[in-house]
Amino acid sequence: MEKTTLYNYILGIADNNLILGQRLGELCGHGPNLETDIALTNIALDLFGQTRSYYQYAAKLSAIYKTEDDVAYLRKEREYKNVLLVEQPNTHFGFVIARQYLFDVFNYLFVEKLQHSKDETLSAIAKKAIKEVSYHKRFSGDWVKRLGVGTEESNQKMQEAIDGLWQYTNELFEMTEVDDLSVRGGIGVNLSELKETYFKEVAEVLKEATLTIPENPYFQKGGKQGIHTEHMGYILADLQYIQRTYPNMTW
Amino acid sequence: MEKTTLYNYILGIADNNLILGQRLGELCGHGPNLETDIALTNIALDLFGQTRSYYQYAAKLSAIYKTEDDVAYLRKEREYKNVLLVEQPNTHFGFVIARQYLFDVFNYLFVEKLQHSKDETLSAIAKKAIKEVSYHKRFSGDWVKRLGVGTEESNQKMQEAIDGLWQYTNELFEMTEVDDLSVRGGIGVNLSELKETYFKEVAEVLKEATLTIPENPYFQKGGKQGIHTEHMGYILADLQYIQRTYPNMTW
Amino acid sequence: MSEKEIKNLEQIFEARIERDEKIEPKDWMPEKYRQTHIRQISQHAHSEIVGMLPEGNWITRAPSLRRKAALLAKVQDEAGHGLYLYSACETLGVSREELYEQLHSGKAKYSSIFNYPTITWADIGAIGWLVDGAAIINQVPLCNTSFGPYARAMVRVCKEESFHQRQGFEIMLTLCRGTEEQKAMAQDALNRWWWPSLMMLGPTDAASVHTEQSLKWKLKRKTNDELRQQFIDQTVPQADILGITVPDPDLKWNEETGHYDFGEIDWDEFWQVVKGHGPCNKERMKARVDAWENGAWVRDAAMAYAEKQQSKKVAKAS
Amino acid sequence: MSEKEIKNLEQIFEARIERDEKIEPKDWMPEKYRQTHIRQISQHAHSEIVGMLPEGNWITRAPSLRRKAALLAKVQDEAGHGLYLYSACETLGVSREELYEQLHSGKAKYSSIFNYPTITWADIGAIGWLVDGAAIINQVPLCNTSFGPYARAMVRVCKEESFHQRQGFEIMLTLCRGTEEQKAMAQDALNRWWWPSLMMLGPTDAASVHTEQSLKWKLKRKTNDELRQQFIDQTVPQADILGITVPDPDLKWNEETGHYDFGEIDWDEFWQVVKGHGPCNKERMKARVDAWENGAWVRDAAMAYAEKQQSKKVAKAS
Repeated sequence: MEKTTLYNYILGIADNNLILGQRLGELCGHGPNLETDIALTNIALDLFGQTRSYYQYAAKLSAIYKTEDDVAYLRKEREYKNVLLVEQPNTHFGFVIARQYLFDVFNYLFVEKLQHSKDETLSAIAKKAIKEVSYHKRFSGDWVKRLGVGTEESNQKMQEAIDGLWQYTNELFEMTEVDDLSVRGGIGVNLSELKETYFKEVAEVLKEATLTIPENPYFQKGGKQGIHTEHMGYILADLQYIQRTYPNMTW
Repeated sequence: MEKTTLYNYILGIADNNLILGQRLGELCGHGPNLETDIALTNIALDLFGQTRSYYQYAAKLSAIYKTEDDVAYLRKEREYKNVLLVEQPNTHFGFVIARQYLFDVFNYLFVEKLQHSKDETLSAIAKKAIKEVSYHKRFSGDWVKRLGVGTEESNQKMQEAIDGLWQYTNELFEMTEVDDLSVRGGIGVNLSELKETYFKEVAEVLKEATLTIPENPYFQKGGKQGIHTEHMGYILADLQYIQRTYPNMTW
Repeated sequence: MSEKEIKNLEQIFEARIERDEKIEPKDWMPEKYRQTHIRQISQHAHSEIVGMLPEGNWITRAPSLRRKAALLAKVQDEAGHGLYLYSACETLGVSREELYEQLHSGKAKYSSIFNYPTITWADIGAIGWLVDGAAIINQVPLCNTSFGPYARAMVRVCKEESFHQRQGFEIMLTLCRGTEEQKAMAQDALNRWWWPSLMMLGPTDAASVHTEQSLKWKLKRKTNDELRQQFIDQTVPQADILGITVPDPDLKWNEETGHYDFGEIDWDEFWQVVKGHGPCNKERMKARVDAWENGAWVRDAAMAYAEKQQSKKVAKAS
Repeated sequence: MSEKEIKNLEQIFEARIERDEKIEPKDWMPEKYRQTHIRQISQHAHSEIVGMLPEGNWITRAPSLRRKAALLAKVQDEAGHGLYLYSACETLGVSREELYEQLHSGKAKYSSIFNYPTITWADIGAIGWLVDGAAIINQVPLCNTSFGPYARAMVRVCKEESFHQRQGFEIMLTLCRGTEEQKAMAQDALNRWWWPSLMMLGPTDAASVHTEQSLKWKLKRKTNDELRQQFIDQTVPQADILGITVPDPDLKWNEETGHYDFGEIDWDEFWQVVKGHGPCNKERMKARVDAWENGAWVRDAAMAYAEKQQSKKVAKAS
């Protein structure tokens, strides 16, 4: 498999972690109580840890970017490959949990498969990540139930979040050209094969949480092609602020 | 008078317009009705127009920055000299109006005096601006009364805004070293002389608006020394985004 | 009124339109004429104010002070257009509150193009160039439409829009004459906005439900497909000047017809967006509803204040 | 209990403290001891969670992934400190809700240092280096304080804080070894954080109201002025290593005393900030209150859910 394909494949994984971590980072210190604040920060830390491993690998493959930070900070918006789901704002805690859960279920299935990648580095990263991701899924799934079942207000808010974010789920399974090539090379994960399990598992948890799956048959996509929502520009403006303002320095 | 002093004196004026215009720009399309949306955009346009004239002049005096945009976009946070008042957020429409009014009364008094500056360019800018600024003050003053007198809710919200922003008024009259030098050179405005008129006029309007002046004897400062509130970094991250990400290009 | 009397009034009415006379708010008009105009003018007004959002997204981030001021002024013009279109609509006996209510509940539509995100600065150029370009083609004929207030509003709107369109083209031109990266940004914007712009001219004639009646009332003077062809014929040479490529492999000049042939439009996407499932439908509606709801106390205060001032005057006078 | 009995208990109590025995929550203690500890421990806990805000301000903008992760972890540690300090406080018979209520109403204080804004990245370094440095000097003696839960919490807190302090110093060192611009940024941060850090050690002994009693209970083992001197003596050589200058023209080594002499502290500023009029008092309190109020429905839901789960279990069991 070509270097560029592998490089792009890695970005397609790691950008999700970066941007979701960034969103969780905004919340730090503003959670509904200390315990959730600490737990969500833990998740953010795991995500950034994984991001760093992926980007360190990507930097080795890149002709342009030399370090993990170059990869993280110096691309243009159209070059970030994360799915739209992870860039959605922290509208309220229900959105934070729904976004997390809808991503975690996918991420768990994905990382589970990635452990068997022929690429040793990716496989090693996945093997390290699987425990973390499993914890994320349990945490966010528990909160989906707590908020879904808890009170009438929390049920409504959680349903609102699911309704708002559902349109971004399908993109998780969209196979790009890079995905196809990577699967054929024995390195990548076939996302289409995860889809059924994903929607089945999510449906069960939502049912247990007394929440309804929106009937909308329409889904959004674009993130994997670098066509993001209008939120993304503002995320990047903050993320890249120092690196752009003081270029070529060590921090 | 030295070139650098004049340059810094101009920034001390124009940065207020830039940052306040930027705050108003965030609101465009989100106002309580079309009429106020249009009126606030008008004010923003006036402010940016004035900013451009000032910065064009500043760029002529600067050894580093060649164009108005260099001056506007390429400085670091600590180099922006605006008062803290203008960078305060659009918390709600009461804050927008209070911020505007508390600035406009000052700005009118200031621009009125600046017309008599020995510096012909500054005097010309001021002569052009005075009509605009007079309109701004009328607009925001009318709204202070409308919201103060209107309903119980609007009175409370307006009072909340006055209470929140009052601590930033005094800084408007703080004389920096650059101000002192400029006054001595016959170019600058003696801010201390405006203070009494300012607080008298504001007190009258607030009284008419059935609003109370906070008794807090403490005021904040720092903006004129480039020590801003934590809001400023985010304002600049957006403002400078394109210029920083794509340096040295023409737009 | 008897049916005969109504028939008679209708004939006089249609004859007036035929003679290119303007219908004014106080004139008698068929109920369907009134309803159709409320629908179309308000839809047009809604498009103006929803249209402020994607462009407003770049005000704080505009790359130069000149561009920032021009963009602010443009978005402000759109608010102005909204304002006179709502006013024109109000002359037909409907309040602005009702119209907003229709927008916020999803009952009234607005132009689907504004449900696409603006993700780079070039999108601001592309919107001016393509979206305002298509809007003008749609709207110029309306300067001669039969309903007076609408026709007069459109004269002013069209004048400003053609200014916006030139401004958008100039943004694109600056990018295309800039660095490689800037040119790529312009190309990317054209790629994303081209097809939605074609869709702006409305469904194909076959699928369009309002065309015939609208032609009669001069609410339409050409069919959607004719307008679309006009837009393409006018825009492709402009892309050539810019040196960027229209993203349609089937696009080519047809010597015989004297028009450009073009590829098939993805009408599924069109209907998805119209039905509320475009990339930004939810965000746009949320932004409008939030502005309206958060502004309620302000509007209430203004009204209460006006009433208090009024009673003061009355008290003084008596 | 008779006065005599109380007197007797008090003597036994004071003797235990004298012998360096730990007082545990279930032990008898004078009411004043309880109240003083609630006040001090909660103030300390509040400082931890308010202290998350100025540093949290740079999480999204940290200049490298490594720094971002370290900063996140640090802010998380502060949440952790808050958590065990609140727990220690709760053993004295006060609920977390009451403590929050005291914070939000302004009745309880927190360290004034967190009312200063973090305006450049160097501030994150300076906070670690200076603020955590001063905190450690304040807190190390508390590892041997008389109240068991507090002393044990402090052991853990101090360990983590000295890690944070080293990390902060390392950020400063990286800046000082970087470009001119970075070094200037570090100097600027030192200029702004130096005096507030000195104030962190509390008012001068003459102005301090709690010192004597606190010394007896081992809530304090040195006076504020002694601690301040220790901080200065320890920090100035570190500034020398960094190659930046402490912003105090009166600062100089005194061979005779073996300490640094230093200039006068602006106590007016200190009291202004303590009384709620510092640069960020309003913002900090608003952030805490917003988080608490916006989280109410979440906490309610969690409680309701737990109750529902409980009743299910009970229903199953019966």
